[in-house]
Amino acid sequence: MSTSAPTRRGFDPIALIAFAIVVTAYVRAIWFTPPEMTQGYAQKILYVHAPAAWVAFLAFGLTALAGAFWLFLKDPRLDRFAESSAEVGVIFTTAVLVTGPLWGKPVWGTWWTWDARLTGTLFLWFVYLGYLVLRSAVDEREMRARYSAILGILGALLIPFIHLSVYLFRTLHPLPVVANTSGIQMPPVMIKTFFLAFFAFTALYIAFVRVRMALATDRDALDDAAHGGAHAG
Amino acid sequence: MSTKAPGMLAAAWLVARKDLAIEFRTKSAFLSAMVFALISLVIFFFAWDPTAVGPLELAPGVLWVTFTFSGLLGMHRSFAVESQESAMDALLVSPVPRESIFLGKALANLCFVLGVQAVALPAVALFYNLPLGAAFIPLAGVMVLASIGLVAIGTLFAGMTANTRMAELLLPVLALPFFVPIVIPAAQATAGLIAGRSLADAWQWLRLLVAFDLVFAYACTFAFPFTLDD
Amino acid sequence: MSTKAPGMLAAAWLVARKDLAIEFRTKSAFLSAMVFALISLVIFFFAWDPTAVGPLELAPGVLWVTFTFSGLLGMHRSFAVESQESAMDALLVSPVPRESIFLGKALANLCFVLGVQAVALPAVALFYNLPLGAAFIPLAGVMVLASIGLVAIGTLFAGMTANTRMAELLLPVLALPFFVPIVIPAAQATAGLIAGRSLADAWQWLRLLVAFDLVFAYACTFAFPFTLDD
Amino acid sequence: MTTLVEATSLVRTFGARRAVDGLSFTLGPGDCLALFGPNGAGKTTALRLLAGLLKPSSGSARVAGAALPAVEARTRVGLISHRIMLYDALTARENLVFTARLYGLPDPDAAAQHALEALRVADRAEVPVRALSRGLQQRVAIARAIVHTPDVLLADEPYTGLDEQGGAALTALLRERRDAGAALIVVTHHLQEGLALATQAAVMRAGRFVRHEPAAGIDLKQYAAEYRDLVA
Amino acid sequence: MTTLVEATSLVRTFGARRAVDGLSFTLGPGDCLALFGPNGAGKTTALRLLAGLLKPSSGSARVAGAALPAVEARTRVGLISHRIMLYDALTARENLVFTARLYGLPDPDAAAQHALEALRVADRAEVPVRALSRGLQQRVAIARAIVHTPDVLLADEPYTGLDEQGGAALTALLRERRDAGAALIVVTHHLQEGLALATQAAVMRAGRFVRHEPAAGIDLKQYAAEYRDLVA
Ligand code: HEM
Ligand SMILES: Nc1ncnc2c1ncn2[C@@H]1O[C@H](COP(=O)(O)OP(=O)(O)OP(=O)(O)O)[C@@H](O)[C@H]1O
Ligand SMILES: Nc1ncnc2c1ncn2[C@@H]1O[C@H](COP(=O)(O)OP(=O)(O)OP(=O)(O)O)[C@@H](O)[C@H]1O
Ligand SMILES: [Mg+2]
Ligand SMILES: [Mg+2]
Repeated sequence: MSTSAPTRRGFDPIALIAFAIVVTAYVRAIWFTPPEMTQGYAQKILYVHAPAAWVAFLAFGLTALAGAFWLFLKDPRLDRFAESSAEVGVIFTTAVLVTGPLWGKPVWGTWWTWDARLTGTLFLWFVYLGYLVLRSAVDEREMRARYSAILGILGALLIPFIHLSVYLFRTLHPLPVVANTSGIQMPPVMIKTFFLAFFAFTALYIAFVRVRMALATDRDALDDAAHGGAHAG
Repeated sequence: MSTKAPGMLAAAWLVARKDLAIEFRTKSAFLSAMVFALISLVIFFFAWDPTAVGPLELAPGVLWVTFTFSGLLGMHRSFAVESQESAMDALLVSPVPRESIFLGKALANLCFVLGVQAVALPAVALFYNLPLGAAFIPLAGVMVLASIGLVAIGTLFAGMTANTRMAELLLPVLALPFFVPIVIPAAQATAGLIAGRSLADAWQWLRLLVAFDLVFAYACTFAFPFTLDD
Repeated sequence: MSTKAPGMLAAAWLVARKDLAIEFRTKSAFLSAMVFALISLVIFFFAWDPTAVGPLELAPGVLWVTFTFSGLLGMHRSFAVESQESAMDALLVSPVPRESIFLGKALANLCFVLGVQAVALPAVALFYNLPLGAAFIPLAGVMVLASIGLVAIGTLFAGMTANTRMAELLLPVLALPFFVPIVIPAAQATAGLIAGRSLADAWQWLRLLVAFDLVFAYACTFAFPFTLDD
Repeated sequence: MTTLVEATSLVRTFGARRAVDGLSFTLGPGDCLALFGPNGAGKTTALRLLAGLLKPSSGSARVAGAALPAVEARTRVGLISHRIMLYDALTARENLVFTARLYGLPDPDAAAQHALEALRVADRAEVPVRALSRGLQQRVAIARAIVHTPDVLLADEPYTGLDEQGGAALTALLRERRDAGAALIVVTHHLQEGLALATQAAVMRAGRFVRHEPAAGIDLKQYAAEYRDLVA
Repeated sequence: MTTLVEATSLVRTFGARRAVDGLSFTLGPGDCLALFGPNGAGKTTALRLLAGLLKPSSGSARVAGAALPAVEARTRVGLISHRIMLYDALTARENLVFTARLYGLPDPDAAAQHALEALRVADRAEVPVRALSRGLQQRVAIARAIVHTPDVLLADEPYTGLDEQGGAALTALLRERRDAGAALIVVTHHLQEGLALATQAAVMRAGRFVRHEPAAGIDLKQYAAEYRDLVA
């Protein structure tokens, strides 16, 4: 097994760097990027909202990929990566689901609307919450890895279907309250800030996953030591 | 002894028959599924204010939510029955291909789900005063298409969760998000059909169902053996 | 050894604590109950045609049907956990009064049901754009009152069906008819409250709930020992 | 009190099958009944009747002076059954502490620890029961049954799955209980195992005692031969 | 073919616990290995590995010339485990006929009847398994395991719950299988029971064989004494 004794604590250098980039991005977003004309300061949420969504997709994609590889390589590190990535993805999705309504209330006048993209995000969140619940419900380590690999892969297969069905659902009966979400034309300053925010979130993702993986490694090692593997497999 | 283990489909058929035999051992297992579906319908009926919401709007939703939940019950049972005295181990040591176990269980579950639907549909028509008539045959098609998807996903996850401590809770948590792309098209197609809209209208939904069935029937059959090898 | 068996309520508390401990052994049991409730809500939404049925009309029915089904799951679990290695026998040979087993289980189930409701209610408010505001406190009252009845009935029948082969199916069949007189007043009172009608308006429904609770909490507690002695 | 177990014309039917068919016997303090009999003789059913888990179809069972299922009787009975009767998601210690609390023991933790040590599973006590091997689970099941030091101990094939160490621990425990004045019933298929402890021996067949006598004078070889004829 | 069972450095870990820790041995036709060892030694885990129910963490198991879990191997293995592995809502006969079909036997009904008779439960074959006593259930479980006359029979404490008649039937059956050229592994805590049949004897402890030898020259008394020291 590739676990060692419980390891380093203290601050991960990559986390530090990621944190620095995030701070830079937000300083830029808040003070050096002009507010959007019609939405005003509410639009600043964009710099959290959109990159968080992007990172969440990335995280779930990598979870599925790691699961697929695990099925053939059986390397416990792959499973720990999948676990970490899924958890970070759920956190970022939660951020999207929180910032979205916060933004929506001033802009659309409603917290929530059953638009295809919103609903798709919600279901993605459900699928990966289920993934985390499944992980916590299986004690045996090998079985846990196997089950979650399968769920991760099926979840990836599911996404286009959810998108399609929700999309069809709405185009058939468009809701009057749905605002136009696609038509935000951005000036170049905003775009630069926007990309910096993306970069910052990606760095943050890497940092989170690293920390979370170290935690998983320690947990497995501790588990082995303390319970003689009773909780593991 | 020189014996020839049964082929994949023959073995699946054996497993399905055995499952149905257990199901019908007490003739009441199926009966209670139907009663469950019927009572759910009634609960739905009374939980809404019929003056505010017309029956024609309510019926498709009621139908599909009922099918979904009663289906989950049936699928949970299908593996719960194996794990009680570790009967699943006996299947696994036997020369039956893993895929056959999945297909057999799925087949039995399909019978179960379709059976419940066969009772629930006329009941809904009766309660909600739906004019089924011409829509009947296409509706049956929608139900079969949707059930295939429901059963493929449900059987796979029922197998996975059977060995966990919280099977009853975990199964719906895992399966329901996957049911959404089935329930939405199915309910929409149903609504269109009972509203007397044309079949062509339902077709875009059916296409989605067919695609889902194809992708997930294969994916689940292939995934099932991976859930087993301990 | 001169020991003093714990009293009825002390023993009930022991049983409830043990049940909750098993439930929370993996912190995820409760999480999955919540996720289950949330997904059900959304499934309901998509099974209906929202242009035809307004969210304000849909919400009370959705809420109560969700509570009913998730409650059933929790209650089924509460006895399923006992029957696996005949742990129930250990409870029965111990000096704990039969009523305590019932009360303990019911208490644990009540925690479970109320916990799920505490999450589902705000979620419904969000998704269906309900203006809860002032209705919140009276709504909580309706939920507690209805839950007591649901849990009393559900726990009794879960205990009765746990030893049958078809517990998962039989439980809803037996319990749902008894749930109807709880769900109707609860859904009606909820509809009134979120429509902003006065509390006095809900009172006639609440009275029914209170009466039901009193009758069935007693009846079930007393009936439970009779379901046991084999 | 002189009788701890008292069965009077105990009958239990399952449909047409009379699993227990008119059992009468008494046990006093320090009595240990070794109960033999072929598969399906009704031994398990008899013990479940005495533990109050089954209601007799007719006849009555009294334990420690009280008719079952009175609380006074149940406080003083312990049952080791075919099933382990444990929560397999909980650890051995959690199971035992819970049981000790149910019996209202003054110090549940100490009682649990004591029982675990008596069965030599204290070192595996922090593992969920499901992760234990069969023999270790059986040890925990026995520990659960004796954590409240019952005055009447009903043991249904308690040696099942135990290794030599576990078997010796169980024998010591049963002997200790018997010598402390408890009444025991030990069901087993091994005549020697049963007779080693017994003060009485009985053979059950088709729901009845076909032989019941003090164990003192029994010669194992001869008893074994006669037993074989009796149940054939 | 000369080897029917072949374990090569078999390892199975549960977390950090090495339940089976480097087992290597082979059995040929007519070999019967009596496997002893204390509770938690890893005997059950070893059998489950050989039956293909668990995947080894490392090492490999071959049965009847094929690596597990190949279908060719599974056709020829029979497993008697701690659990009865039966559908308790179905009758004994239904369980057996179903199993016989799974193995593709030409005449499932006859095979089922034959196995039921070998275990002397044919007269209780029409009752749902749940209504049988423990010993009768164990008989049906054994019948299930041998209905396809396996070439490799893995028996985990198969005598559990059996009365004298059942035990004798099982012994006769194991002997018949062994003499017909099958390879057997019999796990038991009773040295005598195990050695009566064995051509080899092994003692397992902490996942390894600490002793493994032909059974021919073994003196029971001496072996018992040495065993006690070995596992203490
Ligand atoms: C209420 C919950 C909301 C959710 C769940 C949500 C979800 C998402 C998701 C998943 C993305 C990434 C999609 C992609 O890159 O293709 C996204 C991007 C975006 N969202 Fe939201 N959103 C919500 C509310 C809002 C609101 C209220 C606005 C503003 C009116 C908004 C504006 C945007 C913009 C501008 C982007 C980035 C541009 C793009 O990629 O198309 N969102 N949102
Ligand atoms: N729940 C039940 N339903 C129907 N019959 C039953 C039930 N329980 C037991 N029996 C029958 O009652 C008889 C006695 O069963 P019991 O379990 O008491 O036997 P036993 O002496 O303990 O046998 P064993 O040595 O096999 O454990 C058996 O014939 C059995 O089939
Ligand atoms: N699923 C599991 N998870 C964790 N540990 C396990 C699991 N199964 C077995 N073990 C552990 O592996 C070890 C070997 O168990 P095994 O069941 O093989 O022992 P055994 O030799 O059959 O013992 P017994 O004589 O008690 O049946 C034990 O310490 C047990 O606790
Ligand atoms: Mg018995
Ligand atoms: Mg074992």
